Amino acid sequence: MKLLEYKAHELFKRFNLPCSDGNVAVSLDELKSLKGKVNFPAVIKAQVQTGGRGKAGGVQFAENDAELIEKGTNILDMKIKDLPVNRIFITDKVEIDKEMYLSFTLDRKHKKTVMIFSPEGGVDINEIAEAHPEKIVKVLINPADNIDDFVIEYAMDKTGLDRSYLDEFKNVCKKLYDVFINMDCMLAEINPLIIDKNNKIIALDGKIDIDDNSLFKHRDIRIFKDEIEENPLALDARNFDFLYIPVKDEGNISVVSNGSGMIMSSIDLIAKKGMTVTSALDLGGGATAERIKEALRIVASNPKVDTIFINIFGGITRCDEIANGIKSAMKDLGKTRLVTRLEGTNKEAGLEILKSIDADIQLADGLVNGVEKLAQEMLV
Amino acid sequence: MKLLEYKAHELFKRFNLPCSDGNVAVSLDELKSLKGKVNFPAVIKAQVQTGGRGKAGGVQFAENDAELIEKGTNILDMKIKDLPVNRIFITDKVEIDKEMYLSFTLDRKHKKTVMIFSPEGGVDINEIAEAHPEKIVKVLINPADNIDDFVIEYAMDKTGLDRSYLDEFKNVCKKLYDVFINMDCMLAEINPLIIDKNNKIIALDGKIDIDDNSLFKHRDIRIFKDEIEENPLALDARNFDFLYIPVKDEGNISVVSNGSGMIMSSIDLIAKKGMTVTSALDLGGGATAERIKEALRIVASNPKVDTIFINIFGGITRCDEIANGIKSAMKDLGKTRLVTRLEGTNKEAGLEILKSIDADIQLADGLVNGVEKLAQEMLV
Amino acid sequence: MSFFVDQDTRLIVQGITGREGTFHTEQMLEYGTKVVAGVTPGKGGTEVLGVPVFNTVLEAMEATDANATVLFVPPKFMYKAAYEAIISGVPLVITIAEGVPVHEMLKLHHLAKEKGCRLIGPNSFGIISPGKAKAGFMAHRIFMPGNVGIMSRSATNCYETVFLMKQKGIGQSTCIGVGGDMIPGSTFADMLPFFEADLDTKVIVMIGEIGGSEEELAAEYIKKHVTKPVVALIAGKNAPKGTSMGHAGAIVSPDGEGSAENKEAVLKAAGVVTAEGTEHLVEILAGMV
Amino acid sequence: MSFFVDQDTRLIVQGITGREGTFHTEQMLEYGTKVVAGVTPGKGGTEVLGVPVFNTVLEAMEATDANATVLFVPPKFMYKAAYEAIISGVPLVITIAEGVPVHEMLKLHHLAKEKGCRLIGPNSFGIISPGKAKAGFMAHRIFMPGNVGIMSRSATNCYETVFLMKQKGIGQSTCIGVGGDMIPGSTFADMLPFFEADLDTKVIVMIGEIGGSEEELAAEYIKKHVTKPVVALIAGKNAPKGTSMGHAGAIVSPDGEGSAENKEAVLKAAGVVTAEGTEHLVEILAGMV
Repeated sequence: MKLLEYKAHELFKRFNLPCSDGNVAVSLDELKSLKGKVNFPAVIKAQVQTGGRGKAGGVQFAENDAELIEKGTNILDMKIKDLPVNRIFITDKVEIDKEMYLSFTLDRKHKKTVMIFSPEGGVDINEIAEAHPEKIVKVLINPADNIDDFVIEYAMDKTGLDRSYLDEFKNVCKKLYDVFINMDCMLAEINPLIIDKNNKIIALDGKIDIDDNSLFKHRDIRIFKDEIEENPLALDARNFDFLYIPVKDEGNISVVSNGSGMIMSSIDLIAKKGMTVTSALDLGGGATAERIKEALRIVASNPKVDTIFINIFGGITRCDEIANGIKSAMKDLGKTRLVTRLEGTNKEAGLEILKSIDADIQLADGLVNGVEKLAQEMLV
Repeated sequence: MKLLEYKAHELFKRFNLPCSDGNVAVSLDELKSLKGKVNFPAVIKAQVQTGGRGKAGGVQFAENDAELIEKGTNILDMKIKDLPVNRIFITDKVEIDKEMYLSFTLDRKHKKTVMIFSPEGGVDINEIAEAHPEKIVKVLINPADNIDDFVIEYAMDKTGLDRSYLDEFKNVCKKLYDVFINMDCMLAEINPLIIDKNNKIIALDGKIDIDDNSLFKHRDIRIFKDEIEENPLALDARNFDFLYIPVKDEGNISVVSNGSGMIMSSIDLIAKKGMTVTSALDLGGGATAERIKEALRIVASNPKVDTIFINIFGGITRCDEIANGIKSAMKDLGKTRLVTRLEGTNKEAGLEILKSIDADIQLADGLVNGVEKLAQEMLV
Repeated sequence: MSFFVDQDTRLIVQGITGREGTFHTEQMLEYGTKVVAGVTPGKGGTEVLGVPVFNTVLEAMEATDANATVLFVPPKFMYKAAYEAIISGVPLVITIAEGVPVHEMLKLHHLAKEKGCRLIGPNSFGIISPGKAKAGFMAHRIFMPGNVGIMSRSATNCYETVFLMKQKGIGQSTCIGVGGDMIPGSTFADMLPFFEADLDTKVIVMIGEIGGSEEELAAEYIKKHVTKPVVALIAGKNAPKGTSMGHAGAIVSPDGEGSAENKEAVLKAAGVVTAEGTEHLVEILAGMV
Repeated sequence: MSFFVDQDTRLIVQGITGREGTFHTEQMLEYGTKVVAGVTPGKGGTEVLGVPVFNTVLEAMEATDANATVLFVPPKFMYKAAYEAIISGVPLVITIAEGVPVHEMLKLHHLAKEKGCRLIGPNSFGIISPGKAKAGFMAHRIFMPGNVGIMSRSATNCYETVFLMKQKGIGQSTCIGVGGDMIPGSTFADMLPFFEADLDTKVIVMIGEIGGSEEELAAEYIKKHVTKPVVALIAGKNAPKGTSMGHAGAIVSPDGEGSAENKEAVLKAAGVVTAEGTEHLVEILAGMV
């Protein structure tokens, strides 16, 4: 899960990374209560799960408490790319001498941690890579190891960062690496990592992406997950241990299946026939009739969905359970069309149940046949 | 370096191993000052670098302060195997239900740590191995790893130690492993590890042997090294960075050479000719005339030595320096006979110097020839 | 040591006393797999379905001379259990759990390689050599013996494939779930030398998907060292960038790394036949064996 | 990667700016060794004897394509320097220092094996291929080219041997100091396959000594895999039990483990000719080559 800036900042503080003080406000009352706590000039930044907030006016400066309240309220009232700004983050405006980039992330190919550093920063790392490839250094680190001094020195030597910053830079690297390892991060990034007018290295802004599968170890982070989840259907699905995947905005089909591979295969075949899937839902293993009903309800509640493709290859999952689930969901589904492919345990019993339902359910034999039926349905 | 019992006990306390309180005394005054600090009944144990103190009367029990002082003084006046008892260690007399054995040491063959456990203990591990081989379990541990719970459970299961002791036993294993790793031990042993009448596991007596080469990390231990060194010549040699090796008590020859391999080769050839080396001294690299002189003085100061075999294969060491050292040492050596073999840099100059000395110095060409000359000398 | 599971496999089930562990032990025994020991800390000395249970893998290994282990333990305990198996010297460790923390898998991946252990999974259905033995939870009734070797990141796509193969009378030598998580213990490229050497395998099927570089690394290996025909399927061609498709590993980076297009191009360049879907894949196979 | 040091060796000297490092760099350059880089943290950007100095091994490797490193660093810094070299991917790491803490060597021994690095020493004189190159501090003038491969725990016994060999006109293909400390990075048994495969080596000499099990493990390997004649010398036959003979590794356990008697018996059973001393060893060699 990607943390919002203020939450990343909180982690930086917790792991003693050098960064300026920050305050959060969600309302005018909270803004007012910050009086005396904020150092001016200050920066007010919208906290939203999307990029481009600067262009949208989501970053502003305040010279005093009055400006803070005026501009803060202003930002709290904004929407950025359709997302409401529920929270603002206020920090010191720092005098910047140099902007740099530092991150730790995974290298899937080598199955190692990779440290990425550039003495050029402040913009996206891909932009730096295009403009100054020679100013980016990447070093692989073995997952079980600490970050060694020589790795840090190598990064400095390669990019020409002055050795007078050795101790401060080592400190920042080690602390950010601590965040990366201890918080089970997919990405721990400081951008920009700045040198201020007093030659101090400071983490000005950061991105943290934490491995969802590790959240059982990080309960304090776990509770923020729902809060920042932008898709209510995904939230709804998670409560039933389903995985809801938004695919393409412009589609009208939803795929309900058991297993990630099967979902991808279904989407691929559907796309090949010129149709567009807008969402998919993975049931996981051993779905009961009751759970099938909930799954269908969730995907159908997206008004764009007019057709559901149910593709079940049952091993432990029994086809008659699936069919009963579909039956009991019918009254909630309205005009939504169903194309159903059942295979595996109790297939015949399942098909009998489906045939008994007084509704437009296309039954298919096999995945390819299912997609063909779906194409026919679309022509209707 | 092998620590005396009281010092091992101090480490056990430092690493929070469960053990009873202990007090040390070196004199009657110190014994008197322990009044009120000792729990009775108590055990008084002589602290000497040798085994068999029990048979020699070096372990006694005291029921009260008066007995403590009487028996303590008594032990402090003893000599055990010629070694004076300079220090006694006083601990609680514990009611023992069961005596066990636990140690960590090196397995040179596998280059790993080996944990050795037996629910039979109190005697030497080799005796246990002979009497109850099935009651000893050995497990290898990778040097870079922590000791895993499953290793400890395995040791319990294999030896049949009741699982009700799991938590306490884990605690003792982990703490002793901490001692082993953090103190750079060659051996960390608790024997006996006892279960007392209250079913508590307690470390009653321990042996700790610390890697001499690690002592730069353990300054507090380093200072005890000289104190327990029993051989004054070894101490004398160490001050000059020489290594003095006592070989056989009954010999009359001392070997002075540069390099451990060369010393062993010399002793082997000498023994093969039926002669006996009593000591050897390793000069190390780059000996100066002044240092050679000191080396000869040290080995000659053992009254048993009547002949010194000097075997130098010089690379960086120059033979003329060696010869000058021998020359200046002559007046200190009295009747000690010298057989000298020089080889390498400035050999000829060295031989010239030796020939100029008005004394009984046999010169040899090669190691085998040197040993032959030594044999001839012995016949004189 | 082959990674194949067959008559010579003497299997440990870690987590045998759990619901899943017991159920699948029964299934595996029924299929003919020699399950020789179970391990559950604290349950040592008991029995499950006649299989002796030990507290530690070390003791199970010593007592039974086992040579493989399958882990039916929840993802949050997977690291500890797999670590114990690797350190205890089990040469083949098969992990089932889905959703193991990535940092734990990174460590296990290298640990296994360093200790000479073959680690399969996580998020794997296991390994089956149809008609011989299985170690895992796969629905074994749809498999049948034959000479196609399959390795798959996805369980369901593999099931669909073998189901269709059976209809055409084509069987499998060995099927391996390399797993759908982001960091597999063993990769496609790690499996290839074994399939290449296996006398029972005539054709190799690789069921890959978007995300990561395993298919590209396999292509590199195939080009240099594989003489047997390889047929591949890449699922997820129409998945949106930056979104996981359920499998933690099935995610195309925002910059396009791990895309199906690239994988298919590289595979084709290595002489691999690529299929559009499972039915197409099986049609290709029908023309080959 | 052979562990031999020759014309193709591109050597890093770690600790090049120290007294010993500079002195022996000069000696090695004089002997024809390609010393391509030095490493001393904090001295990067300078030069020693025309050799560029870097702060890190990683940078030295990248800048010079080095393939070996020799460490002239004090024992207390050996662990850190060797660790850096291994992690940075240097395939051959030669360590000179005597008296490295045992626990540090235990870790390095396994780390090197796990990372596929050949670690030589500590307490080693290095490696020399007479007439070609040397990496270490050995007095190279006494060596001469020939077809005897020597591996030795002791520097002085090796010197004595090659000195006597020269008098008889017998030279060496490669001489390796495996080192006299208790835990060597590489053992006799590790070296044997290379000597067996080396076309320049006709006879293998093993100069061992009391303590440890390396000679026994070598005997096991020789019995199974070595076809070339092996001549061995075991020093320390008359050393007292439980006392180190100077080399930290040259110590017979109080229970007799590591004794010369046992080593000689096992070696003889493996078909190895054992010598009484260095002169005897060279006499045997004179009858062979």
